[in-house]
Amino acid sequence: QDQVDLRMTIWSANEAHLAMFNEIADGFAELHPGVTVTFDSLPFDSYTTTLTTQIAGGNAPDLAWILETTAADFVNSGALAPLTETFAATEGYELEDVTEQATALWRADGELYAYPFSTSPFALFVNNDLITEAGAQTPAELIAAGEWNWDNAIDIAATVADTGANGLIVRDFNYQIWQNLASIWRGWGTDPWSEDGTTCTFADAEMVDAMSFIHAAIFETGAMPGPGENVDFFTGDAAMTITQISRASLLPQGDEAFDWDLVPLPSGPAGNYSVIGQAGIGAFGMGDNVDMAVEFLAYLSNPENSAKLAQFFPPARQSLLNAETLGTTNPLLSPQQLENVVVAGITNGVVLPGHAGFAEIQQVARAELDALWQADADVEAVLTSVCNRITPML
Amino acid sequence: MASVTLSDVKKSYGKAEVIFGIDIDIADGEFVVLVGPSGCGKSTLLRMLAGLETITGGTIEIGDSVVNDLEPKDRDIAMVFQNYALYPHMTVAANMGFSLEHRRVPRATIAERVQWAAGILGLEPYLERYPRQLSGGQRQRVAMGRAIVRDPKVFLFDEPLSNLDAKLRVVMRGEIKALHQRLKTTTVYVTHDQVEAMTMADKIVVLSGGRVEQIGAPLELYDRPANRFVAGFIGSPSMNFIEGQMGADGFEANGTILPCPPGVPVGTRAVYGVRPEHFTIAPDALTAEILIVEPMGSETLVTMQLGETSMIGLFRERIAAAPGQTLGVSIDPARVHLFDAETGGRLT
Amino acid sequence: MASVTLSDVKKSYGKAEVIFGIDIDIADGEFVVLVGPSGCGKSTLLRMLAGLETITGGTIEIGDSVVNDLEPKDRDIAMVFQNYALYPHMTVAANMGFSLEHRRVPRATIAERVQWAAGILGLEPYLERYPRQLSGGQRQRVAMGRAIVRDPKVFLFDEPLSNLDAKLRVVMRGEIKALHQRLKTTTVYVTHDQVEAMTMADKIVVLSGGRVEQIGAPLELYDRPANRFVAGFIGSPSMNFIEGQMGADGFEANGTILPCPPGVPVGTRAVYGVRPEHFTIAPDALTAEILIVEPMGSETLVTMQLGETSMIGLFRERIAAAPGQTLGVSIDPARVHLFDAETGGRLT
Amino acid sequence: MTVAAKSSSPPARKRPFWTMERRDSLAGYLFIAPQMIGITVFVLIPLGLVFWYSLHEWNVLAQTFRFQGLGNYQTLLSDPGLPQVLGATAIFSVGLVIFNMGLALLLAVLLDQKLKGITLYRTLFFSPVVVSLVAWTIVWGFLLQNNGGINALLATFGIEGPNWLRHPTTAMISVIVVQVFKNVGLNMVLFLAALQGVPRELYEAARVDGTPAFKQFTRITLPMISPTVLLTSIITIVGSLQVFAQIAVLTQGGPGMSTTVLVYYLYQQAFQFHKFGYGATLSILLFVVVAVLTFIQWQMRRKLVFYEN
Amino acid sequence: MKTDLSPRMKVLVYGLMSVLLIPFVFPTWWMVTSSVKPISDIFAFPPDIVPTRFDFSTYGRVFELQPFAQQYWNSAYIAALVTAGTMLFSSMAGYAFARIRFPFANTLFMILLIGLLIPAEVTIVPLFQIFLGWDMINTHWPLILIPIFGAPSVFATFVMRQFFIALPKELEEAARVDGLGRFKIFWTIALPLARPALGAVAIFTFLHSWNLYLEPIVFLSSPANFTLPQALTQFTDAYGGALWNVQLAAATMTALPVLIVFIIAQRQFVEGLAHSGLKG
Ligand SMILES: Nc1ncnc2c1ncn2[C@@H]1O[C@H](COP(=O)(O)OP(=O)(O)OP(=O)(O)O)[C@@H](O)[C@H]1O
Ligand SMILES: Nc1ncnc2c1ncn2[C@@H]1O[C@H](COP(=O)(O)OP(=O)(O)OP(=O)(O)O)[C@@H](O)[C@H]1O
Ligand SMILES: [Mg+2]
Ligand SMILES: [Mg+2]
Repeated sequence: QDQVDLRMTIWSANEAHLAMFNEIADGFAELHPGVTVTFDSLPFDSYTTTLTTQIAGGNAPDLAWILETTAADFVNSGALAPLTETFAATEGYELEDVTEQATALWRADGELYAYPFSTSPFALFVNNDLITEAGAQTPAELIAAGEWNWDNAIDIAATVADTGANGLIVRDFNYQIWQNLASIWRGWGTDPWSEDGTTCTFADAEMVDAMSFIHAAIFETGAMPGPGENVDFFTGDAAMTITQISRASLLPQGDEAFDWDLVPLPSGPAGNYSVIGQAGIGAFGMGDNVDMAVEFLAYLSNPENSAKLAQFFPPARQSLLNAETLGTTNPLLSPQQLENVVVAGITNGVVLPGHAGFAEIQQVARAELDALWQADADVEAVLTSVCNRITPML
Repeated sequence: MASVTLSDVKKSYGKAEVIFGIDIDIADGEFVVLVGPSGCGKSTLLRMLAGLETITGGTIEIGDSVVNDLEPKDRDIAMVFQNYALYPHMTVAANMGFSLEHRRVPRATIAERVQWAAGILGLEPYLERYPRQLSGGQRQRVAMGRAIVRDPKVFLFDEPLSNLDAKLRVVMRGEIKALHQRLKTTTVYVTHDQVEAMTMADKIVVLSGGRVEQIGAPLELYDRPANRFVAGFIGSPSMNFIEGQMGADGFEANGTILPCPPGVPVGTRAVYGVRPEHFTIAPDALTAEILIVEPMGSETLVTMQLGETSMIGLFRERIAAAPGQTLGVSIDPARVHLFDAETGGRLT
Repeated sequence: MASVTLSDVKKSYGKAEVIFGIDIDIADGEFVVLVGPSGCGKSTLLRMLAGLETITGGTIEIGDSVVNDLEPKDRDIAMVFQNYALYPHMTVAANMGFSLEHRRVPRATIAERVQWAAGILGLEPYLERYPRQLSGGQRQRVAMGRAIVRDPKVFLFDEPLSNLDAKLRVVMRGEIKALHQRLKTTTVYVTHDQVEAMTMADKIVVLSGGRVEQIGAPLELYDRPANRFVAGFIGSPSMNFIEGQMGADGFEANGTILPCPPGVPVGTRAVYGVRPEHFTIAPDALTAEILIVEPMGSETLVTMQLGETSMIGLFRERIAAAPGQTLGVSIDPARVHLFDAETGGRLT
Repeated sequence: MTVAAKSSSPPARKRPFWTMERRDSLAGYLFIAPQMIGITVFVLIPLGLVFWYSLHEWNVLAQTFRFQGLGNYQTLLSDPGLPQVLGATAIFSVGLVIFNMGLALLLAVLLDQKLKGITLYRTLFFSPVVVSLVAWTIVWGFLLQNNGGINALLATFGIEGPNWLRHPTTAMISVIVVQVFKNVGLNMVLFLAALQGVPRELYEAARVDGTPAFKQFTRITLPMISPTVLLTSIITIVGSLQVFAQIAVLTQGGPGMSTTVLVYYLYQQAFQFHKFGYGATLSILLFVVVAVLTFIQWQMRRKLVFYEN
Repeated sequence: MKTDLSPRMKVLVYGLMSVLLIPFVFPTWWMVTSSVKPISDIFAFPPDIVPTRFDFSTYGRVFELQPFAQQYWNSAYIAALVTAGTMLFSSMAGYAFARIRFPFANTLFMILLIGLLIPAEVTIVPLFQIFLGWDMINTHWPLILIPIFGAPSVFATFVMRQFFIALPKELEEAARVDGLGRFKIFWTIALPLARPALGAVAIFTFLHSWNLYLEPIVFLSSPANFTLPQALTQFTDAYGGALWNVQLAAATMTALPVLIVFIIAQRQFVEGLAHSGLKG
């Protein structure tokens, strides 16, 4: 077999990640002598810039990690090679094990264009110390009482905020990445646009309610830190944070440790719901080694290697979604937490909103939404203007 | 206008003493020239007068008040710098009026004063020009104009002509002189050109190494230099010096006997000084061998060997002789200077 | 060593003509001085000789070959610049040896030549110094050293002494003269100082506005200037000029009759020229009013009013008279110059 | 020896082709050749390519590269975001230039004094220039938070500070200030050099003339260093139009579009939205803006700047 | 204005400078001290001005997580090459534009100045294509060639030209008479005398290359080839979060040598610029 060098861009420069990927690459090379795979670590902040420059410059990598925010763009652009056929033909791949739910974002016309190697549910980390100190009921108690809903959750946050600490943080939202607020507004059963992506629903009544709820939490009760205030849950400064479970590693240990808990998102007016964040790997369709790249991707995501990946990245494979598998790689979490939060979350979770041309829509909406993050904002008017601006792009 | 008095003025930069206690009295309206070799402290002294350098000892009085601690602007002096220090970005008129602007002088008065100064200095056609558009002599005049508009008590000049060429220097020298005669402002003028010093000064102060060597009227310094340093410094070409000792028939030096005035005891070791212009041609007197002949039209400069010393003579006639030939010269004993061999002080 | 011939040499910068066709013959070993007022083209001419400027017309020959299109390095000339142009980053020895290095001269020979030149110029103690560590006169000598090590056919000097002070200028003048006497290399020397021109030149070329005014030996120019320009240019202080016309008893100007040589028809309009040093004091001759008196030791410069003209007289005696008083002066008719009133050409 | 020119002209000689002028011209071209070739390959040709791209609809991901003439330029004219972007760019550049130059000048004047330890001060003021941009921006992002260091400091004086990065005005100010503190050291050094080139006799003359210190500064120092002021202002304006990383980290162009300057907008269009053709068009616009501004400044120099020769 | 200040003015000037210094020095101080703080102390509020707990292990980890020594070397040698190349080519071009008369000199100079006006973001894609064509992606060539001929070099050429214009013409003429050709005049006379301007150019160029960010990220892909500013972005934990203290330790190590060079060279730098008569 000819010498083939595959190149894959990733945004992690972490040694452990690289070691794992190299191990998988070595395994692949044993099966296909003469094939090498190298992993280029690009800085996360400029990942898309660099990747785009490489593509524009005519030097696209063979494979690339793809952010969920750009998923729609990549999947719909035709830049990626179709995967379904090769995956299905690969022995022992068990394509059906990869849940329909988890691959929705990565399909176009039923064809799979990227493999979601990381599927991570949003959940609430809780600082029980702060909450009991403030004299509120802990989420665990509320769950037990069957009263774990957003009204109560935000009350806890407000109570804690009154003591001088902070209430609830939507991690990475920072008043910029507004799509992370999906972890709240899905409780109202709403989304920025309709399922087919053609109608803006930002100004719908449910969304207005949800956003008003968030606005009140920020500016009336102070349950959420305001814009321009950086607070970190993991240093023990806040009662709760919505984030992906992979952040469990940030929990402090030793002196700084506090009594923490991991609970599912509270229910909203529309009932229970789950949200997941994803990252995928795609193979570019324009290279010389497309087939080999797709084959490598199939190898990388087969059950055996998926299990390896699961130590860092929650899997999309049903067979791996159980407390035992996840427990070996997430020793911090109790089986109960894994079952209730992770397995349930991934199984039922809906990915964050996405759309073709999402980056631009995101920016435009971001700019419009800035008007919302003022104490005296008119929620409905702002959301209407968001819709006005983004409707032409849908 | 005012008198200026320096009493025991001293200056040191850190540990380095530069001026060692100087006393000078300058009368109201007087034109005093400071001369001396490079580095002797002329500029430093002038700048102390101006207030641009602090003084480390003594007092300076202008008029009746001690100005030691006054800012330059409060001393009511004006200074002309060696390279003029014209503001290159202002027109001639602006340069001249600049100092008045900050003294709350009304615009009309400024214009009038500038016009007056320009009139005196023949600068009217150039008022709207920039310094770079002027010739050296014109720039020099602007610098003077800047000084005179303010009608200060004292003018200070630091080698104002040294950047000009020979012909222009002569012209500007005349202009400064005329200006002084007209304004009668007390003036302190620094130069290292002794022709300037001789022709301009009411009084010359010869400095050397931070000390005063002699103060006096120009001809006084020429005729009776207080010491060998002054004798060599004043007069061009310089005085010829020969070491030797007093003999019975005259001054004995390197095997020649030179005519010399009476009054110095025989046997005294001394330095004999005679100016180049005080040789005259006389066939039966001393015999000198001609080394170089430089005819200059009305005068001839001859470098000649007298005994074992080479001397320069300046003669008022054409000398046809060629190098190698001999020339008979005589010296008028009355014009000979004798200095102490050790201290350099004047003996006669 | 070689002769130099300029035939109809012209130069223009774009449309501006600067040199209008100049012919000069310089004999082998001759010392020629170019003088003239600022901007008359002295430097341009010298630089064309050196090959630093292209020539727009005519031919320049050095020795027997036309050098019009030769690079400076191929002309075998050496040049001393006004500000010396010493390489500041090289020692004195390196500066002097530099030109030889690029001519594939063996190291030993270079060292020998540098040593030889340093010996002649008294530079041995300074060979390892950098130019900034030298005084003005020493720098000047290094510049000369750089020129002589190569033993070129022609030396070119562009105002080499103008940056030195008066005393040093006299000394260096002597040294250059001595050097020329020793090496006998053909030399072209530019200056605007007419004392230098008079004392150094075998032959002076007076330039004005890009044209030759007169070529001749120094005293020839002093005694018989070809025209008013040369007369005014040579001699210091400058010749006095009075316009008027020939009368029966002498030259009539502004109501005075001045003595004058015969040979010019009565009634001719002319310019009368007399040098300051050619006045003598004579109580019963012309009467002048004294304006300024400048004593200089052995001489006295007097600005005086004769008729309606102000003139400068240089007297060999002390003059005690004060401004406002009168002075009797006489003029030797033999020393008077007469020039055509229109063309300025010499009449007698 | 006669004065008159000889009437016979010298025999016409054939001049060689390689005259002194021609040889020198050749030398000149050889000297500039490396740089000119470099500029052609690494600046001019890329710039030409950018222009070529701007005539295309180019979506990088979709692999579309379709010639459409001036279509992108029409889009440019009707781009609803553009007026705001240009406004923000103008405010940013003007604010930055004024603040930068003013501060640089103040520092240079202070650092031009004869004082002990002045070298240390110079170095400290210069130090941000060499500090990593990433670290610098992080710290400032941290300081500028609503509950950050600056407002904490203001609170000790009883002032309630604004939410710096979240109000259009203060966000713009913040971005400018952070950028200026980072880079003002370079201009400071340029000014310091210029100040040291002003002949000290001018100040002495002014002192003797009784000119007050402030007037000395405005009437002598400023005109004397005006050529440097012009040059640095050109460099600073050109630089200000290229500021990108700080904005990306501190405000991401917000709030609203208030800090979305042209180069950031260009970056978004090309690299985030993958519209390369339009990005190229914005690049051309940016280049034209820079060139025009520079040209205007250059033209104004005769009026505002004093030249000695 | 360089006169001795009165004691009162001195106090005033020192006071003013010290206050102004705060925003300049605090971030750097924070960077340096945070690099030895445990990560949980870095974002503590209010921040500790002087660290209370020290953790120097970060400096060790910098070298464990990345081939930092190699990256240091990359940055250093690239910056050195760029500096040397810029000094050579810019001084050559600057010399010619200042000193040699040839047709179209002014036009060519104006064209050259365009290089000063173009932001890196504008031409990065075409440049990428060009270097891809030359097979130089993931090599250091783009980082060496682009700065030598791009915007900073144009600035350097400008500075050198200004300097050479001010250099006395007679020196060159003396050299011509002494028998030198153009290149030798440039090399043995003009260049040695341009030391002050070259010093300023060197510092500018070095700093620019040392801090280059966009180009390395676009052109380099393997960690062994990375330069320092790029390496700084790579200190992350298993989930992509920044290891702040390690990153800041690396940032400190990146800044310090340059700061030290500036302290040593700043006089030369300032005087070099003063000599070059940097005027528009
Ligand atoms: N700032 C200073 N620090 C130390 N020494 C100084 C300073 N300024 C001048 N000097 C020294 O003081 C002495 C007198 O200097 P000054 O400038 O007054 O000389 P000068 O007579 O004006 O000479 P010149 O004719 O060359 O102008 C010199 O030896 C000089 O080195
Ligand atoms: N490069 C040039 N371009 C245009 N004109 C020039 C140039 N160089 C010199 N000139 C003009 O040529 C004339 C002669 O100049 P040159 O330098 O030869 O005068 P000079 O006699 O040496 O004067 P100085 O005594 O002042 O040195 C002057 O009028 C001058 O303006
Ligand atoms: Mg002095
Ligand atoms: Mg000249």
